[in-house]
Amino acid sequence: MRYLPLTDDDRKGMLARIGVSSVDALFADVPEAARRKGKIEGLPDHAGELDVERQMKALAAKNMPAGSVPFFVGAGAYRHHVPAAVDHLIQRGEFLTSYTPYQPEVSQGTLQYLFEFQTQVGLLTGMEVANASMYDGSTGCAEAVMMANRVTRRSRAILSGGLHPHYAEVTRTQARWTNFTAIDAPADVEGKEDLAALVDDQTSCVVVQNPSVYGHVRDLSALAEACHAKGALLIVVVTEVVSLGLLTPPGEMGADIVVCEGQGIGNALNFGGPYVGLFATREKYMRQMPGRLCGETVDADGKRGWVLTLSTREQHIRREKATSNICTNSGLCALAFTIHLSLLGEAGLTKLARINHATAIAAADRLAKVPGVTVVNDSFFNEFTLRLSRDAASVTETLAARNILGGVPVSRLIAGQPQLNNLLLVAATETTTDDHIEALAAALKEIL
Amino acid sequence: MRYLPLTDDDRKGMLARIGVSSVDALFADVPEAARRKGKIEGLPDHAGELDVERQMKALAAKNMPAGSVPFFVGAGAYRHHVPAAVDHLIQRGEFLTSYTPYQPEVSQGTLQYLFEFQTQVGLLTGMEVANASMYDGSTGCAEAVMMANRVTRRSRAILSGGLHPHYAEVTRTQARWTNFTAIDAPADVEGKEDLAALVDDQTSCVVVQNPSVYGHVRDLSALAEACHAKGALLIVVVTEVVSLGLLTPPGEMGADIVVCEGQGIGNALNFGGPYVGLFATREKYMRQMPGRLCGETVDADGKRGWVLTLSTREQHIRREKATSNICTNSGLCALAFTIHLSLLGEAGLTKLARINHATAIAAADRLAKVPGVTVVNDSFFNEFTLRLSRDAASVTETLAARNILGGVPVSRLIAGQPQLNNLLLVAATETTTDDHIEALAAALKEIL
Amino acid sequence: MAMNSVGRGDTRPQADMASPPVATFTGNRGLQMEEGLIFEQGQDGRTAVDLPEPKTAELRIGNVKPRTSIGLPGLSEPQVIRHYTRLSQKNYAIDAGLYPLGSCTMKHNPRLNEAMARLPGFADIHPLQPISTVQGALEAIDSLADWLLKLTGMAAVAMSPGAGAHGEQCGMIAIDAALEARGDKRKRVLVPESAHGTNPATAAALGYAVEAIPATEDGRVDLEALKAKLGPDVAAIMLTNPNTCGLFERDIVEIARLVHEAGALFYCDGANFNAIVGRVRPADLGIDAMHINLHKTFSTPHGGGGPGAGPVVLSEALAPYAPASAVVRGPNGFTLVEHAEGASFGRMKAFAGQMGMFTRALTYILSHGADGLLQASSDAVLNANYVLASLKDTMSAAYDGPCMHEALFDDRFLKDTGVTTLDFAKAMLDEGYHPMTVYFPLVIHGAMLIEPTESESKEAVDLFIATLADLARRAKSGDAEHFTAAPRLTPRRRLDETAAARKPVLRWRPTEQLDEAAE
Amino acid sequence: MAMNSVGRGDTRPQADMASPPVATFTGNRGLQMEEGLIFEQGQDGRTAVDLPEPKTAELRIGNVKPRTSIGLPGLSEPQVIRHYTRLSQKNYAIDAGLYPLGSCTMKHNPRLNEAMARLPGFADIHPLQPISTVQGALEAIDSLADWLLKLTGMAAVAMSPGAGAHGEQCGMIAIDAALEARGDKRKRVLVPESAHGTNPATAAALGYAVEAIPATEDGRVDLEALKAKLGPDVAAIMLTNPNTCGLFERDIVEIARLVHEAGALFYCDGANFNAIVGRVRPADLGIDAMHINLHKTFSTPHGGGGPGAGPVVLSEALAPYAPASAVVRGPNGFTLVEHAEGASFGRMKAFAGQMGMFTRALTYILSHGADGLLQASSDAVLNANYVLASLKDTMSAAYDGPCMHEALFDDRFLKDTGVTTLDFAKAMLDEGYHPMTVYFPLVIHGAMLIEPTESESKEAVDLFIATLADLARRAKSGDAEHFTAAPRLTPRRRLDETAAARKPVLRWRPTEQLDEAAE
Ligand SMILES: Cc1ncc(COP(=O)(O)O)c(C=O)c1O
Ligand SMILES: Cc1ncc(COP(=O)(O)O)c(C=O)c1O
Repeated sequence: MRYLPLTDDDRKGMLARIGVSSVDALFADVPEAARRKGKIEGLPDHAGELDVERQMKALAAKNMPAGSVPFFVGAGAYRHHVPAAVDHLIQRGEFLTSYTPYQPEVSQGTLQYLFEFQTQVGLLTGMEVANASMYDGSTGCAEAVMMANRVTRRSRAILSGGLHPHYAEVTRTQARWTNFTAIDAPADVEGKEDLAALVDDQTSCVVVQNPSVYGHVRDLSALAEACHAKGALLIVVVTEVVSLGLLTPPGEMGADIVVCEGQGIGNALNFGGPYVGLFATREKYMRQMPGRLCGETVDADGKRGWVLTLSTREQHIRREKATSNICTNSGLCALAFTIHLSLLGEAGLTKLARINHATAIAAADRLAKVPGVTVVNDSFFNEFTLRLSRDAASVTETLAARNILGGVPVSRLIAGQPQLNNLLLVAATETTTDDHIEALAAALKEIL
Repeated sequence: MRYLPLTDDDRKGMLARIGVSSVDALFADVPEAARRKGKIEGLPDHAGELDVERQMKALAAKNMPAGSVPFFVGAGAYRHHVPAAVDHLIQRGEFLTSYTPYQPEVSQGTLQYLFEFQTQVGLLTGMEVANASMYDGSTGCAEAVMMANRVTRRSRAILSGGLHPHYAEVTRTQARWTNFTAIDAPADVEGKEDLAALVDDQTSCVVVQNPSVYGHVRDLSALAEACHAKGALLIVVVTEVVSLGLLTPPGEMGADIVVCEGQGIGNALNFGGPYVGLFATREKYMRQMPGRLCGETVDADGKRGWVLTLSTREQHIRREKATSNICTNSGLCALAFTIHLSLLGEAGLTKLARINHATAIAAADRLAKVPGVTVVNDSFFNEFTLRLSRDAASVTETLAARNILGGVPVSRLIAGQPQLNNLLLVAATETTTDDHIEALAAALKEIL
Repeated sequence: MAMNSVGRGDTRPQADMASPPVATFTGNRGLQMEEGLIFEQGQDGRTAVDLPEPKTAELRIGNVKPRTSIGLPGLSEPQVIRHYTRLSQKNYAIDAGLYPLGSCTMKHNPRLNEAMARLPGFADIHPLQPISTVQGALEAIDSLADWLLKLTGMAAVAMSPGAGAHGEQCGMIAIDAALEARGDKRKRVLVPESAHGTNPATAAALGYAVEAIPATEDGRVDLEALKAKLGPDVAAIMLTNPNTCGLFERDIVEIARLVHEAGALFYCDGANFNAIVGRVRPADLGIDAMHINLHKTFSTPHGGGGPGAGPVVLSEALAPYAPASAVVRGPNGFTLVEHAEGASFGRMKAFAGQMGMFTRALTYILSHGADGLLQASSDAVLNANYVLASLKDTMSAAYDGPCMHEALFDDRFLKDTGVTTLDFAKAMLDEGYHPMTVYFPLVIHGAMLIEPTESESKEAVDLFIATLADLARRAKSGDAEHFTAAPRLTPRRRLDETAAARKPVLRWRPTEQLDEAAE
Repeated sequence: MAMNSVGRGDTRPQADMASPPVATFTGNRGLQMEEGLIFEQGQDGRTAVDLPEPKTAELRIGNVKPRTSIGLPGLSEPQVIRHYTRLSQKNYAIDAGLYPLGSCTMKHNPRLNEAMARLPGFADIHPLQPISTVQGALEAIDSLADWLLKLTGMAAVAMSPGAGAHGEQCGMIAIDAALEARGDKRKRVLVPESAHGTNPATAAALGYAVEAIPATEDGRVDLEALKAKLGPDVAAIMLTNPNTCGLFERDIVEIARLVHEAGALFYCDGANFNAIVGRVRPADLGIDAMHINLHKTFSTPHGGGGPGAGPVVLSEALAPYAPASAVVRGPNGFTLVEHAEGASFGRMKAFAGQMGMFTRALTYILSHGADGLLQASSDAVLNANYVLASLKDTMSAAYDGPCMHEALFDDRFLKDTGVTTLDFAKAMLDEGYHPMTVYFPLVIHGAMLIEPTESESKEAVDLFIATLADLARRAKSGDAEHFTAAPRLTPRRRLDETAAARKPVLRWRPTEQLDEAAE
């Protein structure tokens, strides 16, 4: 076995020093009944690289990569071009094969990028402080609600009808099992919902997504004021982080917690994970945040350096009183995010966002001309909702058969609401070409 | 431009310190007539990664990758499976983006692997000393002849009819323009040539390839003796380095210089380059070797370390008296070779060679059953010659149209010898499956 | 040591010659570079990406204002490459040395796994593409699930949790749901004192009172104490096995029986599954749920803190409550159940799980095969016992052997030396070793938990043992200063964690803002 | 410096605090690991590859014996990864710092180029596949050739040479062939004293008497001396432009005229083409042949010494003599001329050239475009002049500016300090800088040739300048020991090159063999 350095001679010598005659003897504590003799059945033996590569490639070949076809799928995960430098750097063994930076003297690399990550997240969201990442946006969303509950000492959260249904489900699941109440607003297809009226002095927070899952872009300042007036927090969710290159950030609209899916910067689609949750808040709530935090300090020689800090919030110190049970987070995805954003910089991100928006405008305008297609949105960033003349799920299947990945039918996200069945979410990014748009329009024209 | 860090402000400030008003002023020495105003015409402007990637992928898509089809092409370049670890390691910036180790204190990484490479080459070839690489096997072959000329102070080289025709051409070109005589033996399709009779006391060396380009494997001890009896050197060329895992090495057969194409270990096919030339000889000829040498020494603290050594042979010291003009060599390919060979180790290389041989036997036996096909060879390593019932070049084209890369027609290598037109060189490696062999056999049966 | 018995001039085992102090202008020390923050290197307008002009300047963003400034620095690509290369050079890593962090399983991360995860057929597919276009992805998930089920003997597996702690939550919710389904709401969860912090944190988040189970002298659950605590309001026990002291819970079958007898369920923390893969099927122990850290047992890289993946295997009793999304193998290919159906308790995470980790873990598993996985766990346990046997007289072992995959020491051997466990760990940094896990588990004074993993050669373990023995001798010889002043050869010396926590600086700010803040 | 004007606590510009000597047991120093040879780590039977059993044990190898033993060490994959990771950590690299090696052009190596070269459509194709199956490869070569021709204005390009020196040989053979074709065999080649060693070595290998052309005070070819040397037996001049002193040969057009008038040909060493790309077309200068180091001007990585690629552009006069293989664009796609036809002088190398370097260079060129290439050469020259202007009063400039892409200093500023150019270079290593090229060109005493390249930011160049200025002050202040004892912070201190050459040890040998040898 190529990964195992011990030789049979080694093993013999080691057993001799230990003073037992076989490795089996080391497992003497295992109850007899539970000891398996021989290998577990039904599983193949080891295989060489060439063989494994063939098996994995055979599986991969049964999928349709986004890059191989016109591609318009979004709804919480976006296909952006990631510069080659990112993947090169994150694969450096010193990043890839290191653990959580518990020994800061030999982990300054990780710690410094986490500090940079936290700063970038703060800048992007317009918030004061950010943590060192969550698993993804959806779990970050649920954690944000629990944090709001802690901060407000209340336990009623209002979830916008524009919140990504998976995020709502994750939050509802948390609510159900960790004992708070989640109130779901109805699907806000038109982007016109007004949640302010629902906020009362039992409300811990309102969770609203911008742009919404249907693509609408809204100024949330009034909602923030309404929340604050009742002592509730406003949690803003962003599932397309690139939008923050164009839109006023949630922080400037008065958000108290901002949760963001960071995948769109630095990370591939990966069929849904691993992604990276960005989590930011105001300085005053710092000690209520979940997750790791990296902070600046000095070393014994007075040199600047970084450490994990405020860990008295965390499970490994605080145990049952921790703000969250999170331990492993999304370190390497955060690094990819940080590197990609460093490559983009202010000018790059701003332009990238503009290109996304302009491409989406072109796509919306072109598709609007197809008979049987109505664009629902007045406003959007790089994704919008189409109302088709027939069931969107079957349309996407037909498109797929023609090698076009045409978008996400809303019914895929929300089951059992037939009035949503004709809705299709369509996303365009800098990777979308005029030819792609034309191909989609032409195919829709034929199909509808 | 993403690769250029200077900003316009920087440029202004720097020009001010220099005391000129524009960069143009720095080019004042360029004769007026040769100064181009504005950009060179007919060339596009800069492009982003996404755009360049699309252009390059479009080109790549017009080729037929070996891995996508049954593949039997060899004749000096072999498709072996290279473990993922190799490519990961050679892309580490510290290896990839460093220069020739002229400052040994900060180049011990490069120097140590070169020392390991030289040792591995010595072990593989059965020779005493090796250099730090040549461009490839073919240029190494020409350099070996020139070295033999220096050692023997003679200038007549005899080239075997089993030598790869490209190698022979490169050597002949060297001969023609650097003033020595290269005598070509006729194409040795059957592997029966006897060169001993041609050796006389004007002969500086005999160059023979083992396995020959037609695949024959021969014991060269008698030839070595014949050479030595006349004061000539025996140069043995190996184009498939993996064969050294199975065959008695040239050193044990009495070779004086061994030249080997190292591509087969660690390096991809790359349409012919970059490859890596292995060059080994006896200790007594050490100072006549071309190319760089890495040697062991100690540092000021007495610690073991490595440096480039014996550079008085080289152009940068010796100038017109250098043993060769080579400067840049194949460092990174040598590293890939060294890493792959370290992964293989004694057990791995030996087994790999056996697998190659066994696969080739299976292929030869299967193809021999196809009507219109005769296997020329009694002996071979992983490549053999077929005599087809018709022109091999057109057969390979027909096979390619059926998505089979069936081998190398000898006429592709040697022009103007119609008696060779029906010969096809067929190679099999550990990447060749039974299905591939079956596909080739079936296709040949239909075509012939 | 074999590696030094041949060859010559190898300097490794010699004591390093001390070099005189050298001050440099740059602050760099040879190849060890100082590097400022990325924010300190920016310039306006500079960028490391070249993008075409947007097709239109039109904005369709409703009543939202376009953003005018973000505050991100502008750098070119060479600068960014250099910056992160230099940062990486300040990190320890498995690739560079032995990383014996107990409980963390820092084993070799094969590069094949990285390559496979990056195949466009896996990396460039969207979680919401039509199911017909991701059959290979679903098959990969299903294959991995099948391996996990066969290796554990359990009935079902929930693949979506993002890491171990998330898996704990998933498993505990399933237990909650099962109890609720039978109308049996309970209040307490029992957790051994030695448990990982995520266990009590998870149980508490679900509203349970967490109660500690004490350990026996020999580091296992005190069966009598457990019996005393079990009762009708106990929902579950959360037990790590092998436990965090690196020991197999001898009485685990009995514990399972008692727990079930009391109507409670058995959550097993599977972080240490790597010790027993192929040798023990957790189902045979009687557990109801167990998360598997793919980033430990199945070697998906830790990446400086994540990402991981924490699939949870479930017993028959809990299987119905598993969350969405779930892959289902059908006659016409694979489908994905994306909405919590039937008794399913809901959803843990958007989409279908940590696919990028699944492909890596599957590659790892296929590479090892059943025989290789068994050999790996055997070697892991062998290496740990070898460390234990070799150092138990020089250092002080917390428990007698045999241990499982990790060897636990306490700080008795440092008594009266003036050297603490932390000091000892920091001295290891100077020697080129990442320390073991220290001060965990909490039940052992000055704990040092050493997990060499199966990836280390005997030669490497021998040098490690010799180094620790030398350090132990040095500590006992009275050279406390060597330890209290350590580390001295690392990119930074000891960092002031108290100062960091007292006035937290969690992000960079431009000087102007800092000045304002100071006013 | 901009990068220090914001933020706080950046330690970079402060002098580093000297730390006390620390001895370690392992010899490691924190993250700087000692590492033995791979041969010292092997064990029998261990391997890092898993291979299936061969299908047959039959041998069909004629009268050759199967090999019984090779002597290679057996390691597992984790060991090999660690070994080469550690070795890499002992290297300086562009990725990690400024690498101002004059004449070597250590510019940024974009990772996109690496990714593109690894597309299976380029990396996994065989040079002898049917031409119909490699049309994209031939098109890529043709595109690159087209760029090179347009950028140089020349008539043809031979793509196959493996590096610069190989390109020189190719160009000089073409000149030989052209002279021979007109029945005009000549004997001498003129080469400036300052030329790179490959120039005289190449000319001598072709049987020419190499004659040095002296330089003027201002570092250019002495036109009068040249005239005196030119004559009917001069075959060619080999002139580097910009020359190895970093200066543009002002009289180059006149030189070309004189050379041609004398019936000779003009070989231009194009190693420094990077200074003038897009600004000067070499054809307009009157040259006949020039190699282009793709590994310098077009940024294919140096890889610790290679591989490179040295395509040679040729004038109308030399075009017919170009070697095989050559790509030809035809009405039905591309073909490859694989046999020397017509006047072609033969073949330089097996197959069609360094394809892996072509794809990288083409990616680089497409990324820059015509505007970017021009900006790159402008910035390269600007950076070099900035260094020259900033240091000419602190150090001693060999020539007044403006220079081209590199600034040349001599050792006058070190006069009477007891510090040599080599010492000065070694002190730079401690500061975290790779030194400039030293003692080349030979014509300048204690030469220091600094080529920052366009890839360095002003901030980086400023810190470099400040560091050199500080070192120069330090040398002048009498602290010679700081230099003569340098480097002290690198993985190894000064290595004994004399001992290495006196009794060369060029490979590892097992102890037994060494003992035998000693007997
Ligand atoms: C025993 C134990 N349980 C649980 C966990 C939590 O796993 P994760 O970090 O993947 O959330 C860990 C990880 O450190 C652990 O060691
Ligand atoms: C001026 C000059 N000419 C020629 C060469 C030789 O080029 P290569 O190393 O690619 O053979 C070099 C490379 O160092 C050089 O600097």
